[in-house]
This record gives sequence, C-alpha cells and structure tokens, in this order.
Amino acid sequence: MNVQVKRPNRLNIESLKVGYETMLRIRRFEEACIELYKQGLMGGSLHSYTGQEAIATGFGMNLEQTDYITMTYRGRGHAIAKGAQEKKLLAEMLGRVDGYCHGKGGPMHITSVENGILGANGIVGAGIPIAVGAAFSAQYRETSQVAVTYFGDGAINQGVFHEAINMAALWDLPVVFVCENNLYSEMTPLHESVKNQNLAERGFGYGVEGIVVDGNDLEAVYHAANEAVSKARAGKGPTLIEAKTYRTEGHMYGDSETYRTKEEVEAWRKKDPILQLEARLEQELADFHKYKQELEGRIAQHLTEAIQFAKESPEPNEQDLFEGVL
Amino acid sequence: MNVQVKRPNRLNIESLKVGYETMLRIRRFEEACIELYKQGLMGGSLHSYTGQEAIATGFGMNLEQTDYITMTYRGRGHAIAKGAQEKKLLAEMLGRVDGYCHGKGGPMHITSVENGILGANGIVGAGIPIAVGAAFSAQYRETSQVAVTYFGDGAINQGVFHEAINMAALWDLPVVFVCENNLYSEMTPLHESVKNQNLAERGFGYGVEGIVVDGNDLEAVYHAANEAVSKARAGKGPTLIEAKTYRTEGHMYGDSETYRTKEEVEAWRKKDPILQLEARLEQELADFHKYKQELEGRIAQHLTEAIQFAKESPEPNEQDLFEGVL
Amino acid sequence: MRTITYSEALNEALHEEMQKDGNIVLLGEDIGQYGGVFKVTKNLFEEFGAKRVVDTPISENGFIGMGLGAAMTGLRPVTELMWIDFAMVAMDQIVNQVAKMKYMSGGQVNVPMVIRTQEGAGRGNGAQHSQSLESMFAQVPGLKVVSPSNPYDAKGMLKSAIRDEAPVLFIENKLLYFTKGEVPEQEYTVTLDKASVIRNGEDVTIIANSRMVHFAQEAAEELKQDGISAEVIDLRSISPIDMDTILTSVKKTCRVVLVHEAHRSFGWGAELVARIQKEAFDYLDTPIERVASEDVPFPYSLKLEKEVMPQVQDIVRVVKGM
Amino acid sequence: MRTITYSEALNEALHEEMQKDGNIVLLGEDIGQYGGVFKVTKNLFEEFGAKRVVDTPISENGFIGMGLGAAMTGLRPVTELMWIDFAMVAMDQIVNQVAKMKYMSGGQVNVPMVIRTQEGAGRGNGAQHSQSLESMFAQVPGLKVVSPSNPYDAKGMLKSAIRDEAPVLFIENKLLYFTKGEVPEQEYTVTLDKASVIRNGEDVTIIANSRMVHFAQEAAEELKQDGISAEVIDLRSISPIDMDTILTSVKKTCRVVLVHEAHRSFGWGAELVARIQKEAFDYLDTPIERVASEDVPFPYSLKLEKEVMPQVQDIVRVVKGM
Ligand SMILES: Cc1ncc(C[n+]2csc(CCOP(=O)(O)OP(=O)(O)O)c2C)c(N)n1
Ligand SMILES: Cc1ncc(C[n+]2csc(CCOP(=O)(O)OP(=O)(O)O)c2C)c(N)n1
Ligand SMILES: [Mg+2]
Ligand SMILES: [Mg+2]
Repeated sequence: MNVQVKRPNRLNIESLKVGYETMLRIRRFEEACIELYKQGLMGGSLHSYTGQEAIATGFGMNLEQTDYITMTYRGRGHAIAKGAQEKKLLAEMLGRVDGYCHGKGGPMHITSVENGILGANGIVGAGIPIAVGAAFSAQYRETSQVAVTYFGDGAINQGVFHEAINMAALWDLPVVFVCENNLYSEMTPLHESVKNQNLAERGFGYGVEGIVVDGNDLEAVYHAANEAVSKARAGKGPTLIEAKTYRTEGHMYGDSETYRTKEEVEAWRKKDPILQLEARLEQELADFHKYKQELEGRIAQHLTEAIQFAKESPEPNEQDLFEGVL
Repeated sequence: MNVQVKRPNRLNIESLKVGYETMLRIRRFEEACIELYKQGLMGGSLHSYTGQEAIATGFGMNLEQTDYITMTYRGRGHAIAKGAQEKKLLAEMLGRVDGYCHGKGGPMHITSVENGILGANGIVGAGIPIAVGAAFSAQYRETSQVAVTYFGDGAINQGVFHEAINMAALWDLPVVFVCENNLYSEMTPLHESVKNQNLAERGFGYGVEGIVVDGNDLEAVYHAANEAVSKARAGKGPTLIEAKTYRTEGHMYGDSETYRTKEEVEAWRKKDPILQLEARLEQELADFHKYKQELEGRIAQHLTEAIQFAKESPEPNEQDLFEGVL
Repeated sequence: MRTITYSEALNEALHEEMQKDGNIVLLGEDIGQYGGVFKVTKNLFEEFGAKRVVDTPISENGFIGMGLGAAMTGLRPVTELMWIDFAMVAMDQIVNQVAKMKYMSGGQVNVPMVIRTQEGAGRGNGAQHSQSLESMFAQVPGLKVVSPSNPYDAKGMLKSAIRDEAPVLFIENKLLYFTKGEVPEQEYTVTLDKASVIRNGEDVTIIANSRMVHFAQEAAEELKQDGISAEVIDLRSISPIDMDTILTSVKKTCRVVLVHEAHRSFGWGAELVARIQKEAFDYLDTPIERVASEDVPFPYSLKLEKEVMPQVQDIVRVVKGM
Repeated sequence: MRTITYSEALNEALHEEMQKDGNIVLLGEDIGQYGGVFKVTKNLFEEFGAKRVVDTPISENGFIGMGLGAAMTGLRPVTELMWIDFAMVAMDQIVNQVAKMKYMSGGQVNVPMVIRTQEGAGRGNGAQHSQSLESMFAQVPGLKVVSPSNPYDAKGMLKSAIRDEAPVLFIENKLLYFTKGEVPEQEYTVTLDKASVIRNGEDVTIIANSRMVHFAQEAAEELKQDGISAEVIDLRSISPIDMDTILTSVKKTCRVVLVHEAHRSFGWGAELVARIQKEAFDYLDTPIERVASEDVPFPYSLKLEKEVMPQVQDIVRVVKGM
C-alpha cells in the first residue's frame, strides 16, 4: 500500500510571483482579521489560515473562475485564492450588508457563487458532498468545470467523506479532495484520531489515487494540483491529495494551545510557506527586497481600503432579516 | 494493494456436523418463515437469509455465548448460530409476547441480550458502531469478549461504517467486521455502488487487515472467523472480512427480481453452501444419507414445535404497549 | 375522469417535468432499472437513461449533499429517501446545509431541490420504518414540507415542488401508493401552500394530513349519522401553514380536532393549537383536541401498532366527547 | 453558600459520579487533556486517565453508536456532542437506535447513557452553531430531554442523568457556562422531571428554559415596577413535561407566556399551549403567548441575531399586551 509523494517541480518566476502575492494577501488578510476580532468587531469564533496559504494558493492558481470550491470555517484563504475580494470578505466578517452574504453568513459561511465559491462550512466534512454535487452537475452539463473541496485531517473521519469519495470514484466525477493535514483537529493531535501515517491512504479503498504533498511548498502543491485538476478536467475522475502542513495560530483566536509545545510551533514557523517561497524568490530575483517592499505596500494599501470599506458598510436591517429564507 | 484470500482448511467431522446442523436449522427456519409470511401471520417485510448460512454459522462456531453480535434485518440466521431458540424467534416473527422482544421488535429487530445478540437493525449500517461499542466495553471491562458485526455489501457505503472501523482500528478493539457481499443491495448490483472488486480493500485506509473468503464454503469461513476472532480476543484489534456469497431468494419476500437473470440465480444455487457441505460430508460419512434423514427429521420436529409455540403465544396487550419506553 | 394510483400520479409528474426540463435529475436508491420500491420512478430509467435517473449507493447524507451542490450549480435534483426514517442519516445535509444555504449566502443562490420520501405506519414495519417525522422538519426554517393525501394532489403538488425555487421535503405515504383517485390527463399543478377544505360542515373542523385525511373523512361520514356535521381540511402543507383557510373554518365551527400519524407530543398538531388559540381564542367553545399516535416507538405487533396509531373510531369518539 | 460556574458545577458532577462508579466513561471531542472546549471535563483526564476520558475522532454518529453498544453491555457512557447542531450528523443513532433500543428489544435492556451537548445563540456563531433543537428530540419517544438553567441544577441534574437508566439528552447553554451560582459542597441531586417555580406571582405565568429563564426573571422584575406580578417557572425538563407544576400555576394566574430560544414554530412552546389549553381551558383569560426565536436561520450579524432571539423587552411587551 503506497501513496505517491509528490516532489516539487520548478515554477517560472512569473508564476512564483503570482503565488507569492496571493499568499501574502492571505497572510495579511488573516492578520488583519485577528486585529479586527480583538477590537470586538466580529462575532463567533475566528479560525486563522495562517501557515497553510500555499495550499489554497497552489490550487487556486490552477482553477478558473467557473470552477467550484467548498471549504471550511478556515476558508478566507481559499476564497481569496479563488478570486474573492478582500473588501467584500471583510464586510462579511464584520456582518455588514456589503459582505458577500450581506452579513448573514459570517466567517464560517463565506460564499461567493459568482466566483464558484459554494460555501465555507461550519460542520466538519459537510462541504465535501456539496463539491461532489457540483462536480456531478458539471459532468451532467458537459462543461469542463472542476470542483475542489478543502477539508482538514479531522474531517476525514466524518462518514460523509467516505460516502462522497465513493460516489466521486464510482462516477469519475471531476473533483479533487484536498485534505489539509495540519496535524490537529481542534486540540486533538492527529495520532489520537487515526492510525495512518498518511491520510492519502484513505483513497485506496475507493480506487482513488492518493497523493501526499508538502503543503508548505507552493511549487509542490501547484504541481500536484495541476495534475489532479487536469485529470479531473479530462474526465478521468477524482484524486485525494493530502497536503501536510501546520497551522501556526491556535485553532481559533483565544485558543490556549496547551496541547502543543512552543518548540513544535517554532519548528514549524521555520518551515513557514511564505518564508520558504521568499528564499526561493531571493535566488531568482535580484531585486527581491525592493519587489517585496513594493508588494507589501500595495497589499497594505489595498487592505486598508478594504477595512475602511467594511467598517463603513452599514449593518443589515430588520427587513433583510426575513429575506432569503425560502 | 492486496487483500488476502483465505482458502479453506479442513475441519474435522464433528465440527462439520455441528456446522451442517446449524446451517440446516437456519435454512429450514427461513423456509418456514416464508410459509408463515404467506399465511399473513407477519407484518412488515421478510428478508431471507437463504444462501448465506455458511457465514453466520462459520462465525457462530467461533463465538461464546458471552460474545456479542449485531446484524441486519436479514438476521435470524445470525441469531440461531449465536444460540437463539427457534421458538422465541418465531414468536417474535409473529409478534407474540413470548418472542424475544415480546412482539415489539419484529423480524428487523431481533435482540437477545442474554445470548449477546445486541440487535438486528433496520437502518443499513447502523449496527456497526453498536458492535464497536460493545467491543469497547469488553476492552474497558477487561473481559476477553469479542464483538462481531454482520452487514451487507451495500452497507459498506454508509458513512458510519467508516467512522466505526476507524475507531476500532485506532483503539485495537476486539471486533470483527463481516461484510456479507451477496452482490446486491436491494435491487442494485454491486458494481453500480462501488468500483471495488474486493470490498475487503476498504480496510486498508484504516490499517485494518482485509480478508476475502468464499462465504459459501463453511470451512473457509470457519477458519477466517477463527483467525479474526482469536486475533480480536488476543487484543490485536479488528479485521474486515468480506464473505462472497449470494442470496438465492429475493431481497424480501415478493421481490420481483427483475434485476437479475434466472441463469444467474441458478448458477449460484449450484454453489449453495449446504449442497457444498453435503458433498463434503458424503465423502467423510459412510452413512451420510441416514444421518441427514435423521437430522432433517429432528429439525422438522423441533420447528413444528416452535411454530406451534409461536402460534399459541398470545399477542401483547395494551398494557405492554406503554412499557419499556424509557 | 380516469382514475390512477397515487404512485402512478407521482410517476406522471416526474415524467412530465423531466420531459420539459432537461436539468431535472433523479438521485436515489433502486430508482433506476427497478423503478423504485414503490414504483414511483417506473420506466423513467428506460425513457431518460442512466444519466438522468441515477441509482446511488446507500449513502444518503452523501447524495443529499450532492443534490445541494447540483442545485446550486444549475440542476434541479429530485432526490429520494426511500423511507423518512432514513432521513436521520442525512439529517445534517437537510437541516444544516440544504435548508440554510440560501439564507447563509445572503440570498445569492436558490436551492431548487426536492427531497421525496414516504412515511406512515400500519404495515407492521416496526420502530425504524413507521415514523411520521414531518414535524421535525417543519421546525427548520428554509424548508417547505408538504404531504399530499391523494393522487390528484400528489401529481399537482410534485410538479409545483419541482418548479419551486426553494427546497421542498415532499412526503408521501406508504399506504397511499396503491390507492386510486381521479387525475385529469391535462396539465395542471396544485399550489404547495394551500390547505384544502374537502368537506363542508358546521359543527367541528377536523384537520388532517396524508393518510389521516381519509380517516377524517370516514369519521365525518360516521358523525353525520349522529347528526354531527364535520368540516374536513386536508392540511397538505405542514410548513408553511395556511392559517387563512384554517381560521375561516374554525371561526365557523368553533371546535377543532387535529389528526396526525406523528406522535402526539411535539407534533404539528401542537403548532396548530398554538396558532388557532392565538388567532381565534374567542371563537373556541372547547379545547382543541389532538388525535395522534401515542408517544411510544412503533411496535411491530400489528395489534399494538393499531393501538398506537389514530383510528377512525378515535376521531369519532373525540368529536363526540367535545 | 459558595458560588461556582455552571461549567464547574457540571465538572463536579462528572467528577463525583466517576469517582463513585467505575463504569462511567466519557466519550467526546477534545474532552481529554484539553478538558473540553467549555472546560466541563477539565482535569478529568488527569484524574481518571485516557481509559475513562476518551478523546474521539470527529465521528459523532460512530461514537454515539458506540455509546449505545457500551451502555447495553455494562458501561454508563457520558458522551459529548460539542454543539447540538452537530447532533444532526449523529441523528440516526440518537433517534433510531439509542431512543428505540429498549422498546424494540421488548425491555430486555436499559440504555443508561447521557448525551451532553449545548445550544443557544447570542454569540454571532452563525446559522450552524446557534440552534436550539430541544424540541426536535422531545418528539422522539425513548429519550429524556432536559436543559438546566443554573449551576445548582446543572450539577444536580447531571448527576441524576448519569444515574438514570434511560438515555438522557442533557442540553447545556453556551452562554451559561461561565455564569455563577450557589452550589452546596454536600452531595445532592436534582430530579430530572420536575419543573421549578422560581418566582411566585399572581398575574401571569412565564415558563422558560435554559438561558431564557434568566430573561424571564429579568422581565418579571421589570413588570413588577408596573405592578404586574409574574410567576416564573423554569421548565427544566422538555420531555417529559411536568404538567402538574405548570397547571397549578396557570390555574392561579390564568395567563401564560412561554419563552424559548428555539424557533417559534413547532417548538416546545406549541406543545405546552396544546396541553395547557386542554387541561385548563376554562382558566385561560387570554391566548397563551409565545416569545421565541423568529422562524429564520440564525444570521451572523450580531444586530440581526439579537432581533431574531427573544429579548427581555419582548417578554415585557407581550405580558403587558395581554
Ligand atoms: C460535525 C462536527 N463535529 C465537530 C465540530 C467541531 N469542530 C470544529 S473544527 C473541528 C476540528 C476540525 O479539524 P480538521 O478537520 O483537522 O480541520 P482544521 O480545523 O485543523 O483545519 C471540530 C472538531 C464541527 N464543527 N462539526
Ligand atoms: C440508511 C438506510 N438506507 C436505505 C435503506 C433501505 N434498504 C434496506 S436493505 C437495503 C439494501 C442493503 O444492501 P446490503 O447492505 O448489501 O445488504 P443485503 O440486504 O444484501 O443483505 C436498503 C437500501 C435502509 N434500510 N437504511
Ligand atoms: Mg486539522
Ligand atoms: Mg447485499
């Protein structure tokens, strides 16, 4: 029983830059969210994507706007990499009418149908069959659309994963299952939930190719995504990709993180996907530091505007409350 | 990715006889049920076990009274092989107070806690975690009890199978998963539900050994059961056994069986587990025909008494109705 | 007019709508070549092929979720849960996903999806195959919940459900499938959210759904012998509830009996009591009565099962006691 | 008396019972070393070890089913569903298995199992983390459904639930965990099926559960300023319902307001209306009122969420309008 481990191919500099920009946008966005959360501007819980950006980005770079994704409460990174705008995301985070969901969805339910984002989900695993349904629909309508569903290492133990991947395999649906293995489901370490070393093994029982990839290496993710998405688009059915990664923030803001050591977190911070990519870029780009500075400036500016947009957006009113139930 | 295919070892004549008697008891019991059903003495649907007797028997021979089983609506065979009495089973089938469940359970919910029979189940797959819970309990209480859960090829696609087998693997629980692959889930052929050739492959993703066995060959089943049960009893965790078989009756009494050919059924009738075992016995026993005649007589007599017992047992009354809810 | 069975009426609805709209796709167990265990999808596989009539594995949470994904992306899936009891394994997708998707997305997307299923006791199917769970789903904002009582409504309402932009839980009844009724050959639909006064009366209003509508009618017939004139309302839609039709009747008769196969406690009858006493307090001459299944799991014994379920005589007795 | 939090009270109940009975085992997510996301299982892992405090994978249907198998074979599992919304993925085991096992087996076996969970809105958690679903479970014969409103009851009722031979759905409230109340150090239990009159009054009976009990008390306080004397009842048990306590109060005040966080329609309020109007019809001066969450999925926006949920002022307004 073997899973295939994908080693990185090289990306050209233009693609590296595209990926870097997206990853940095996600990182800064997530950092801004924590600030806004601390200011008491958000309800509920905030689950940061920090540390996992290469995954959403490597996949996003391989997707068209018309392709579909579903993801989790940790889903703003996926949304940004799929074309969502920061300002509408932030407005949603703050529960304002200009948010993607007019303030009714919130952080756990980011949806942007025009961008093929069929919903972040607050129920572990529940987005998986929805993506499979979108893939079914694409196949039915004979488009070449592909669906990607992102979920965690914990989610792979929900029954519905098993039901959905079996049907995807059975009907050769154009869907890619992306398990972001960040070693914890909430506060429970992976090895207390499964015996597997590699979760990609879970594909075998359904005849689905299982691939392990370093989720902190953009190039590795990009190429695995490229293969799996191309395969799906060509009508050759689903793939299960396990992207090994780590969330460097707590499960949610305020998590006491008593379940892991500072050393462990530090070790993973050294493998930060953005740091790694920067090291690559430094080799490729003579003026990397200038480039970075400019880019950071642009992103900061963009984010400041987005925050302002969100803060100025009005809260929904009682009339909105009763709309869109049926 | 390989599943292990178990070939039969030889059983000694005493064991063969024990198995044969049990299988014949089940067969005759199931035949009698169809008669009683036709007479309008039963409610609901009747799902015959005919053709699959070697499986319940091969396992039953390896279980103690204190061991546990859960099974499906097709579960009288498992119950008999686990020590249930025909008369109490039949009384239950007829909805009478002397039935195991006082007439409140019926054919789909045969339970006999004193015999470790924790319930047949009308919900596909639902008995699986219940057996895993019994195994958990045995491990917790540090007994050497084992749990066996019987389910169909269709049930393997229910999410709860996946959840339960993962936990069983994780905690090395003393449970054996027995998938009786009779090639159909209701009217849907196996290859329309899964891509697998062997359902035993479904164990791999959890690190559970998957074993394929000829479910129509008592000796093969017996030995596979023996290994798996011994392993569980020794604290070495679960096994997934796929027993390949065929139900020679319809899914339930009255099934039009339009989904399969007469030829297919005929071909499988030739592989009938009782016929096969009789061929074996004929080789071993000089007086096989006399032995068979006597045995059939004994079983018929026993069954006649059981039917009489069931028919004479009173129906429950309104007082019973409100008992045992909480 | 010709008479056909409830099952045939449903089959016609599926057939006609599928002919009209290529985006309708059926998902469910044994619905293909076999035509469904209650024959509702008979011949559809032959006519529309495996692409549009999809036999699924026994993975209800999975394929209801798929229906949602398909409904969000241009299809109009009609999914089938063979028995409503099995909806329990698909509950997350129904309650947390299908019902909430439109609202959570801020109205970005409609979910034009039908979940067909059937409920009801009376066949000795035991505790896991006899429940009437409509009231559980009616609690969930974002779902329409309907239960036709006859072939005419079955066809007309299923057509409306398929055309509806909202998710509809369409609840049939296992003991109605092979009952017959008049169904015109011409195209028609029945709106989903209107109750129907199927018998006019003066003394008491009996409101029932699904198979209990027939019990209510029989009871009304018997009450007539005793000089009691009962109005009978077929509720049709459990959610939303058509209070207008109900209140008009209640204000006339001033007495109400509610009849359902769901367990008495916490069933839809309670909701109707709450609304009627609120809207028509001064009209009520006597407490509103409920005739419903006893609060015990359905026993297998046919004798006990009958005692659990509402019977015509229970309705008659309750009305006479008012 | 010392005061401790609701969460600490629950923790003490678990601790004391586990010390007494070695067959009690806890199953749930993040309940071990971490002590549970709401700290209810704090330090239990340290004291009782991994054998008795079992962190499970995210497999709710699986581990509730395991709880049932364990309960049938000698253990007394206390399982935890982290949020009641997640009960939807475990619905089959709860509704079709746990609740029905004793009855279906003809009473052969008890199912001494507790399913702890928490519900309620008010934190901006959005549509899938804010529901109050007690009324869904109350529909199911074979389950006890309770919801303590304060630390004293939380401890006393959890102890009773653990000792009960029937399955108990024990519903906590996310916004009560860190509220404080008096809890004696001595051993005590609170019976599961008794409502509690927590404030005496003459003019109106307000019946509430869980966090809404506090809203009802605040409302009563405010009403007092206006010379209206409200009796407040903490329902405690949703199923079974303690009609005796309720009817005694209703017959005194002749006016009733029901308050719950569950959606108004088809919630437990409806069931109480149905029973009260039946048992005390002639006592009622005015329709029974319900103050409850609006029939929409819970919106994320804290402003909208507040509009959806019952507020103290809503109770005051409704009482004054009677
Ligand atoms: C069905 C269900 N069970 C439990 C939860 C509570 N919960 C939220 S996130 C989470 C952990 C998920 O872990 P994983 O899938 O690894 O994703 P990660 O958070 O690490 O990205 C849990 C248990 C939930 N939301 N839904
Ligand atoms: C959750 C659920 N879905 C559907 C059904 C209806 N149903 C009853 S038996 C059955 C087929 C099961 O097939 P399999 O697991 O192969 O067992 P077999 O009947 O062949 O022994 C189905 C679909 C059910 N009882 N429960
Ligand atoms: Mg994780
Ligand atoms: Mg089968």
